[in-house]
Amino acid sequence: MTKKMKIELREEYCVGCGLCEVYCRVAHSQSRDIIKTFKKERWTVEPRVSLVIEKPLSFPLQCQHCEDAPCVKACITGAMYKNELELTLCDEDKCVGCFTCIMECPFGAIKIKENNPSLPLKCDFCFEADEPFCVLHCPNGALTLKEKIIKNVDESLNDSIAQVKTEEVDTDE
Amino acid sequence: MRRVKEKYREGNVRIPSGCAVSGIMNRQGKVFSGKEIIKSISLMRDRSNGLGGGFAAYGIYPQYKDHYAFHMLYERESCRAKTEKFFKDNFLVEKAELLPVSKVPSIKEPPSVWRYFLLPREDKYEELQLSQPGFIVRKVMEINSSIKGAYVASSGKDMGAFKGVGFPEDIGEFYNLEDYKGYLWTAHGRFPTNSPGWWGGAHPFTLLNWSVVHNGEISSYGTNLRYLEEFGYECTLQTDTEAAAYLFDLLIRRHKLPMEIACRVLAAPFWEEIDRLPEGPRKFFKNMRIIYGKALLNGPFSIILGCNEAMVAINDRIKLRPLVAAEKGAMLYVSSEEAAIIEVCSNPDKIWVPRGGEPVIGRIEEVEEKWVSAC
Amino acid sequence: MGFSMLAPEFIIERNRDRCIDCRVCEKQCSMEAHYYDPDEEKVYSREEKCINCHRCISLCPTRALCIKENPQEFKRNANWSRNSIREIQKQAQTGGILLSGMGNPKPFPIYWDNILLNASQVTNPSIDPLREPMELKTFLGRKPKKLELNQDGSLKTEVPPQLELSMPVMFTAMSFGSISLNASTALAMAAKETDICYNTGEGGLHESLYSYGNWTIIQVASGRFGVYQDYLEAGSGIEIKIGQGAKPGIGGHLPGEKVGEEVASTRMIPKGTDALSPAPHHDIYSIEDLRQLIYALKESTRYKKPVSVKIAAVHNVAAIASGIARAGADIITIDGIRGGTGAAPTRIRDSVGIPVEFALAAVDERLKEEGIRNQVSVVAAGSIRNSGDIVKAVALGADAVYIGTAALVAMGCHLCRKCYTGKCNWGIATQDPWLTKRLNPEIAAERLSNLIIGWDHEFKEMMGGMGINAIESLKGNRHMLRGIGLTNRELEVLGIKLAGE
Amino acid sequence: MSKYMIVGNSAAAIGAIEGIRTVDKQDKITVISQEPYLCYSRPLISYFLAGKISGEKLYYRGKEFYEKNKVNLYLGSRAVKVNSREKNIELEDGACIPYQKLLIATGSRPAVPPVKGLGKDGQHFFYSLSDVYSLRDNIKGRERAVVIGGGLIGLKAAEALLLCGLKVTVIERSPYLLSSILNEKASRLLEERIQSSGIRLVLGNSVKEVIGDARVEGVTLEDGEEIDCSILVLAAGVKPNTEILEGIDAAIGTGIQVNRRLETSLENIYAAGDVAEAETLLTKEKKVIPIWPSAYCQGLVAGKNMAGIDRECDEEFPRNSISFFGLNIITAGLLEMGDKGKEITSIDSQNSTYQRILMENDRVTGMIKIGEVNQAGIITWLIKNKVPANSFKELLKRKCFNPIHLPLSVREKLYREEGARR
Repeated sequence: MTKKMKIELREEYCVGCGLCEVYCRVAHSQSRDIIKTFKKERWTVEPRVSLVIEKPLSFPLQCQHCEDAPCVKACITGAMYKNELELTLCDEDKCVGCFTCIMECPFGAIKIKENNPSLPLKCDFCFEADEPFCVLHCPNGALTLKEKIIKNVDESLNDSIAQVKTEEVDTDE
Repeated sequence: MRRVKEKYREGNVRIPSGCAVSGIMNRQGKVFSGKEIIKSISLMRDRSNGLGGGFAAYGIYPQYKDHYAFHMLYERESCRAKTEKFFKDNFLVEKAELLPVSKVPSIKEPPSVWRYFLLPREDKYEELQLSQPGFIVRKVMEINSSIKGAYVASSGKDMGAFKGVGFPEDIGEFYNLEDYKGYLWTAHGRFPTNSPGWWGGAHPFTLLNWSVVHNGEISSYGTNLRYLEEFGYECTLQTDTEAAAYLFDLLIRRHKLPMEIACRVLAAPFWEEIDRLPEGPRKFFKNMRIIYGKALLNGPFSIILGCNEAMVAINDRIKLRPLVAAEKGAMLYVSSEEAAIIEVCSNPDKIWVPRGGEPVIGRIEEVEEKWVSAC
Repeated sequence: MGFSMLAPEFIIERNRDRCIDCRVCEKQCSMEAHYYDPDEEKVYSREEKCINCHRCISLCPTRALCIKENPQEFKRNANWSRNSIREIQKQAQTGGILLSGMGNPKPFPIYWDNILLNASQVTNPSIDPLREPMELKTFLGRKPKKLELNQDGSLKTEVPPQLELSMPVMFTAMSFGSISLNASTALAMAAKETDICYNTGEGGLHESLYSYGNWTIIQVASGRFGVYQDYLEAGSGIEIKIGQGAKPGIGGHLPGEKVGEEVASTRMIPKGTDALSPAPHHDIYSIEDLRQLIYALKESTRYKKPVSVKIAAVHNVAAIASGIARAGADIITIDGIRGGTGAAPTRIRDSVGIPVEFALAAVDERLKEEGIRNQVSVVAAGSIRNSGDIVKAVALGADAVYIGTAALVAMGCHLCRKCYTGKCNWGIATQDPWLTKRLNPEIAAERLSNLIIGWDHEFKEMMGGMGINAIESLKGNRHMLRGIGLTNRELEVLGIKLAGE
Repeated sequence: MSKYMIVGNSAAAIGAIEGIRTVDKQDKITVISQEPYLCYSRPLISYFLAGKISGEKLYYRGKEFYEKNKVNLYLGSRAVKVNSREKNIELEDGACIPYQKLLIATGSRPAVPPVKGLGKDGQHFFYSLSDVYSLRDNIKGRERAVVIGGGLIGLKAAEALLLCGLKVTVIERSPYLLSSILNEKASRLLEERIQSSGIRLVLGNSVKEVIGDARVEGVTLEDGEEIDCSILVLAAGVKPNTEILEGIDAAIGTGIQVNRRLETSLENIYAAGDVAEAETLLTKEKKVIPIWPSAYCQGLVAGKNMAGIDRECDEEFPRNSISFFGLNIITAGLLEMGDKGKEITSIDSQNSTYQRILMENDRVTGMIKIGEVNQAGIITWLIKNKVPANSFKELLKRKCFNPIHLPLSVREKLYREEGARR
């Protein structure tokens, strides 16, 4: 992934199928194979997106990688940081599990890891892959990839260089 | 001539054919011998296969200018008797005579060819509430469809069609065309896929003063046919030429459209071209195509239409058949090949290849623009 | 009484090696045919609820599911087929009218498949659509008999308003109410995208779709649902629905549950009430009544819109069509027996009406004989499944065709024929918000446009092959058709020769 | 001579540096820090003492942070006075350094409780890294410790000492623990968890006197009870270090009073973090809110204003996220409710979770979540943005209340604004 991207949610098209959760597990599993992920690694890998359903509403709750991320500002150890593509990531070595980030995240997109309760679990945008697995496998276009527009030139977080203004482009990858 | 079973005779099956066409006209109306046209069409010998040839000549019967000159082909003596009785019932027969023909080795068992100069009986056509041309068209169709073995080769005024099964130059010789003098000649050499079985199907196809020679195959024949049937035309011969001729008749004589517009209907401009036109012409051509959609001749063709006042040559919209035109003083030449024009006019003033869908129209000069009907 | 003689129609095979118990199928099945057992932590199936709509099969990430017709066989009986027995069991259990959706599935011969197309060889060249212009532009409406010019050569004849289509296809009448708003929006968007028209059906026009007016044909049916002045002026054409191919002679029935907030306000009927459109228009009991309605509609829209009349293909269709043309209709739509429907009594759907191929040939012939064929447009409908069917329909005399089932399948319908339940798993024939959002109009519109564009290219290839570069030259061009496997009488009625002739 | 001068080197200072550098990449920044360490994350000292994290992990922004941001750092030098007229600050050793823009981020210091017999060996504060270093050396071979103060710092200290193997007793004046942020019912759950870990809690009592002559040997409580111990940790509240601005008539309440642009009453002098007193979100009164996130945010905004662009900091409100022995606690907003307030509580005793939400005239004003803290941030957002919550009041009872329970318009506002708010 080279460009600064954002996942856009269109809740009116989420059918509540849960494939985003299924493929999020696959993306973060060792085997990256869907059957092995569920049959062998079922309890070691957790989905970083959580589907919330209140019929007829449903949509995946996931980190929005906010530009002015409250969690990054509030993190007492500096573990929650922004990488060069403006993605909010958690350095699990630095994190002590104080969960100030959970206190601050307005989307409730950070949860406590079930199999390691002193670490938070949040969407990492599958930043090693070309495209987040949840976007790739959403069957109804509820999750799409959009190029991120950087509004203000002068103010972005932790000493990243000034960005040029880019137009919002719908890249249907 | 080859024996052809009844069910394969032209008229019962459609016989596609490639052909050669040629046309020469003197725009001042000065007559010239048929020798020229024969010379021109004979050059394109390998465009035909000896199964069809024919000519149309205008201005050949000045002395009977106001009579309808019927050229009749009879396969049997009995057909002549029936036809002549039919003529007595419906016409005043001015003159009836054998057409002067001569023996040509390649022309085998020709039908007997007669010529009549007729005037429709006034009581007859008023009774049917028809105009004179309407009456003639109705009567010709009756003869062709009801009197077996009799075929009206042409029925116009001061014009005639000379056609049969054979190479065009042999047919020309058979009908002694050198002896005729006309100001407008068209010729046709046919390459039908199978033998027509009789002379009626050969070109040119005539209706009143219209004569049409056609090289090509009209893919839209099925549509044009049903469209013509709505207006009462009966396509007995199932040939493209017949359909083209009837369409000209419908558009020009009955719907009174100017020649250019009629040609535009048969080879309509593409929607892309229409969209690029300014407002007025765009609306005109759009509505023209809406009304006359089914009159569009689709598929490859180059057609030469003859009538007393003009000669028109037209190609299909994407020019899938050859057509060349040339001018030398008052003379206008159109043909399938440039060579066939150079053969009879070594250094024309102007020679050009008309674009697809754009008609070449040569008119007799003193006839002013306003005329409409072919009668 | 829990007992039912009806064995499950389908069996669900779950390949345990592939099933990862991710519960996607459970979440997606609106019939609740899958359920999760928390103790076993496994997903199981209730086969009696399965209607084989393929929703679970399509969304299962590991393709672990396969649905088969229940191999349970009755003792072989040529007279009593499995279906006839089950229908009696159902009716004996419910005492109601057997309802079903979509088109008639009976194995009647499909005449499209018995008609072959021509191609140019040697005597004339086929035209390559990649290099030469290929014109499919179609105008539907009344056409003057001839063109008249003023003295100065300018146009004198006034051509009545026409429906201009980029190609001879339109989306047929599927009312908002029987299909979801998302589906109607998708049809509207696709019609605009490909510059053809879609028909609103008898459910009125939802206010969000008024902007698609240029690509809309609004329908006036016997129920007059949602018909008022702005509605009449909204579309670019008006269609009077007399009949529908799947259910000739009877009206429409939209069950009350499907009449939610939006449907009720669009149809101007109280929420939750059954929307019954009566069998005949109660103001059209004869042909002259139809003329009155046609001219009433024309007057109210100041003669700016072509008026179409849609009839089911019945035995006397040729005479009826001729009468309709003489009554002032500009377009005649003929809907064949295999046409689809949201809900219709099974008996009527399976046995009333005639195939559209015959109806179309007969109407085209009769109108030609009457000398008025070129003055009106004829539209064929009733199971047009591919671009080949369209070419054959146009060659038989149609000016354009309506597609319904094909459009639904493009949007995701899997022909499970349970539209009347209102629980369509693909979000098409339902008003339940939990289900309607499964149809993303943008995706559905793109799929519809792809279908139309695909057919457009195929149509041009076939037409070019025949040496024709404008659709006008294909209309009624029966010389381009040959029959195969048909009796002489069938060929005669269709007006085409046998292959080889 | 650098344009920017910052006294203090903790969250607010780092925020200010980053705030300045987003606007002004060039001008030099000088930081005067009393403590000899690079900026470390203060709440981590208990994890450090308990050996859960190494010294390396303490650093908040890593070693190369200061070079990269062109900061010259004076460690271990205390600023004593600000001469606002001469526009320079005076260090302990008498040196005077001029400034153009000055930020006071001196934070706070532990308060000394009113107890007799203080100042003996074995008595420690638990506030700075040096406190922890001296405490770590001192507890070798000790078994019993007493912590005065059952607040956040006191309990964290107790937890760390326990993990170091000592027997720990916590003395808390108020009848229940963390009384500043928890109500009694929630506090009981915490009490149960702490006692089960082995720490002895003495509530509603306080230390009267420290026993022992040179070394601490024990304490006597108000009710006369004696507890012997060799380590005494004082964690009875903190006090803002406002001395530096005293005497030059700056507006000082409990902390240095600042407006929303973090400007003090003196020109070109700003204040941020635990030392600053600003108008709070919910009660509008001026208060010090000594929490890490608001210190950083105030520093960030102060930095931007110092660098010349005009920014206003959101009004802060108390909120904490802390966990003891695996029991996660998140609180936000007010503890008490006015007369028109309503309380929505939901208890799931089976897996010991407790949630209480305060509502006042249709706005959420307070939250306590114990045990199950997932998606607590949504309530924080409701409080911060004073979202009218009448229409989804009943849903607030839900354990995992999340954006789907919000009305569509509110949810759209959340996703549209929060995702890319500046």
